[in-house]
Amino acid sequence: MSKEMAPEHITIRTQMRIPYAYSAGLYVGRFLQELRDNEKIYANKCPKCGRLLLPPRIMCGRCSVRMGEWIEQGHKGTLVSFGVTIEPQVDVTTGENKKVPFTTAGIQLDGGAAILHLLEETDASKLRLGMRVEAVFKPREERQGLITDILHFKVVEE
Amino acid sequence: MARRVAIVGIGQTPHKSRMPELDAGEMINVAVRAALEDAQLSIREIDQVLLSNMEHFEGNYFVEGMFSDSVGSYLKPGLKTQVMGTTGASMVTTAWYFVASGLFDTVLTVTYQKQHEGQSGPVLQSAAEPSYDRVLTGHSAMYIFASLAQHYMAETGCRPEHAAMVRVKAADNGRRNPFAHLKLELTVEDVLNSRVLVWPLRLLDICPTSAGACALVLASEERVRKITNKPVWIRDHIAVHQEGFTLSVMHYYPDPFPRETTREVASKKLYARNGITDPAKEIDVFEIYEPSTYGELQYMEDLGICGKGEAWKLVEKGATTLEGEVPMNPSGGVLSANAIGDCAMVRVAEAALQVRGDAGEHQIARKVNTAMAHGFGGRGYTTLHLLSKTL
Amino acid sequence: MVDEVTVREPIIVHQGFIVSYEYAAGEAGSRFYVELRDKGNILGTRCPQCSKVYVPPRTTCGACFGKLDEWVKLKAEGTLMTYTVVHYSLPVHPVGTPFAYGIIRLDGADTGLTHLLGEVDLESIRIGMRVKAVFKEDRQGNILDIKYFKPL
Amino acid sequence: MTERIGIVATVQTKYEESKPRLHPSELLCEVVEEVMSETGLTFTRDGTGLEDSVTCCSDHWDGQIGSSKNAQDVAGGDLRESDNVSTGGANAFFLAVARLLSGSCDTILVTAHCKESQGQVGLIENMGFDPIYHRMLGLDFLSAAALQANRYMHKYAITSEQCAKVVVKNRGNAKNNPFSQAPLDLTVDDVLNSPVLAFPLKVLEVKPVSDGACAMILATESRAKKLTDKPVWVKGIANCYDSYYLGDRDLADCAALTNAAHRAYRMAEITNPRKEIDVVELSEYYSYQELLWLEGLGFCNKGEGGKLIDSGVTGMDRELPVNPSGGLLSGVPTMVDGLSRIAEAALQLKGEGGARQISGARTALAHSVMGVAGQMHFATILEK
Repeated sequence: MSKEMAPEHITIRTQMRIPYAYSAGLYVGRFLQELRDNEKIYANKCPKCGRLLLPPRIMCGRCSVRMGEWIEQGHKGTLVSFGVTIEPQVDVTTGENKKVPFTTAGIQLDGGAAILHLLEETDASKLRLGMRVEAVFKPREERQGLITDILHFKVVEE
Repeated sequence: MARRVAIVGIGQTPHKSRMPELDAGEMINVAVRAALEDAQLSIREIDQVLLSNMEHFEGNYFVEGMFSDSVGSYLKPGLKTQVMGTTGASMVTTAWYFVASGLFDTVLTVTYQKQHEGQSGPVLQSAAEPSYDRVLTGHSAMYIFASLAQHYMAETGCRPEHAAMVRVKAADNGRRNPFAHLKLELTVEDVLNSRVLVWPLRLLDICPTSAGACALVLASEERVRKITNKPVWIRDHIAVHQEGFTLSVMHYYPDPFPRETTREVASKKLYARNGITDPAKEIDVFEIYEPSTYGELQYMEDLGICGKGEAWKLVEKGATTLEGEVPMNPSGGVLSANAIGDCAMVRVAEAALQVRGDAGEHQIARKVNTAMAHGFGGRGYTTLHLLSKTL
Repeated sequence: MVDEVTVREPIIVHQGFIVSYEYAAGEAGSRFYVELRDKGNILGTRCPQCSKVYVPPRTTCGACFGKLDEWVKLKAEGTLMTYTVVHYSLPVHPVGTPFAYGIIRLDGADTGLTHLLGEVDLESIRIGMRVKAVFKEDRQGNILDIKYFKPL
Repeated sequence: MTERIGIVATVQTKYEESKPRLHPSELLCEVVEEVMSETGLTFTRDGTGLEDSVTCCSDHWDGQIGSSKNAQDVAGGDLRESDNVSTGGANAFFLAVARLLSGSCDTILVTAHCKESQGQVGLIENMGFDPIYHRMLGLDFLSAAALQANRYMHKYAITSEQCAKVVVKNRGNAKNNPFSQAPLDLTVDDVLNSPVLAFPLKVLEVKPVSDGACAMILATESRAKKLTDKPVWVKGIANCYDSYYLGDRDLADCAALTNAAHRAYRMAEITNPRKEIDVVELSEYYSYQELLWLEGLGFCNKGEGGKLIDSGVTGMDRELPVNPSGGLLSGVPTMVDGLSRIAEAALQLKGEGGARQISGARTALAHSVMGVAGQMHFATILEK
């Protein structure tokens, strides 16, 4: 087949659009209720290895034992890692573009557990590991029992 | 005890960013015919056919049913495993189990991906726990490797130019590999000048998204004698998975509750039960699943190929090139081709080509008797396959 | 049981899983759709070894694994092998309920093409009926270029 | 098979239309803990306990990629070798048997979980149709099954009453099964009068949406005998794919099932299934499928599935009881379907069938099916 006779490549466009009703379950469900109703961030503790896991869950994967005590983590913590996303990205939950830039951060909460959440600051040059950060909650009427009830964490001077 | 099992047929398609001329079935068929041709077998001589990919990247559900005509599984047994990035390696191990168990003598195992037909970013984002942090995370894979890069540099004194050297080596090897996707002429400066995606990762620090398929034929010891005089024996294999209710705690560095990584656990076990004390010397070539430049350095150290903080020094000395003492990823690795469904199987396929001495232009200089393929994926899972020329 | 954790009401997170796809129709698919779109013809491929004509066309014969490159133009008429009348609705349905699907063996083909049935009284559809393809005016190069099959 | 593989213990959740309070990992945690405590096994890393598992879940049904993480935490996947099969629990069982026979381990955990209520069944199934020729038509597994039912009933003059009898039998049997989701006392007319979803299939002829999980411990012969005094042996096991496109095969036949059944019978040295098999647990997603699958399994000639149900032979206290558990029609989720058939067959052979026990059952057949209009079948023969 000579060049100009090259076959046309047909493509078929479709979109998968499936609404799911995910059960948060007993543990994440309770965690989200505490965010919504009491602005409390909880982790639970493995009775065997002592790890503090956030969000709380039914089983310590490492020890294969049921998780134990629920421990409040407070709103403050230390920045242990971060990534500033600059490239525009589509959000799988909406099919639309996410607002960029946004900073995803790993935060070691004073209560001992670690959480992944958003940082207010999106200029990487202004961020250093070890900085102190604090959770900013949405007003009660805007909170729906989702992780986004925490708007983001902001850098605090201490 | 288990029957001994060898790879007797290796087939790949060239990996490319887009493959508009073939649909997924036709692409799979190219790899299958190549593997059957390599083993000099017809589809009738195959007892079981395994086909897998990471479904959501193209959205198709129950793919091994959808493409049964193209993969040759009509009226044949088979199944599909699905373990994120290590799917390719898991499908090799699954074939090994079915042959070693005596259930089948000759098994065709195939993996593929056509990532550009979907949206890789959002699909990767869906790996996070939906009821918890999925709405927060960006394309978490990038974020993971950005964290890894930050901490590898902080702990080992490695600088971005060393990561750039890893990318230059991958480009040099990729240009010699007919099946690799990216064939680039790169210098360290090119890498350092590529745009930042998620600091400190630049565009050339991470792998592309590709389309491609890979197929292997495994056979039992009795069958191997009748099929080929260049079998690649699967001396050992191990898979170490990991807990991970959600992505967040698991994957950023440092892990607040640090312990040995699955790479360390898996490699120590594998080396111990095969009498390997110095992997860099006793294993002639490594095919590592490195989605980022910094990842190759970190994983070399985790796999005990060199000491902590030594990997970037080896790269600086040029020890990991085709002519080096510790050849890493002669195929150009995942940095040169990343069809996520077949990535981990391509590592095994490329390691097997090196053992057979059939890697052509990207055959390493050193004589190869033993090779190791590594697979990465999911919540930090690790798979390893130890291949050898002799039993 | 997980009794010690009390949840006042089950927390359900309603969330979409939304991904856009663009599939290459490939060698067989592209030729099938270019011919359908531009000329309103329905093509199949023939396996010389099994002497079977496949619709939709493909480049590998499922039965003998032979390569297929012999193309055949089929008449747009055929026989209804089976059908169903759908009374529930899904967002992915191209037409409103109730509507009918059928598997049609086109004259000259050895396999059936699954498609919609139209311009038909849903109660009068019978297996074995003779049907004929109705094509859309402005065709885009996808399976809905055939509007439906209607009774002859 | 060279060596015998034994089923040591099986646990199922109660199957329910929806379990909104439980996350998939919490749903699976219940059955894994129960099967571990029943056998006294614990997860270890020094070779003394359980260190291998095969889980089963589907990214499409769990609504995320890497859905095996929902099983990993609770099924001992940490720093051990687990693997995830997404082609149904029965095929996870098949891989587990292969791992035991290869000598890589002597005990293994097999799990399957699915919450169909979380997703939208029709939309997920639509993704199972190839995008080039089928998906834009809006097909789902129900409409494809209706095409198969209509073809099968037309070709072999199977009546809608005969299909309805399957529903009456299975929903009735479910009354004796504590795990079953929705037992019902029905008459043939109740079924025939239920609204048509996709002709000829009516609401009561379609498996309801269901949530649930199942876990099982398998072991090599020597280990199995130490773990239980009532091991159930796997004598034959096989699966098989048919062609994919609906129009490529005569939907009134199931060549793949016959192929898989013959392989399993050969391994188990069964020559006359009708005489040698005491109880059958098969996966009937729709009423007609029990009749069609029984033909494929060789319990009667092609086209005689209708006569078989009419004869009453497949009833509870008759010669060939089929689905004493109530089958899928009384509610079992996909993915779990095959593993729950195997679990029910094993319970019969252990004599733990309770009110649904088939007296004197020594040989059982468990069957599973996957894909569009039954494209992929699985069959296993179990013996006391």
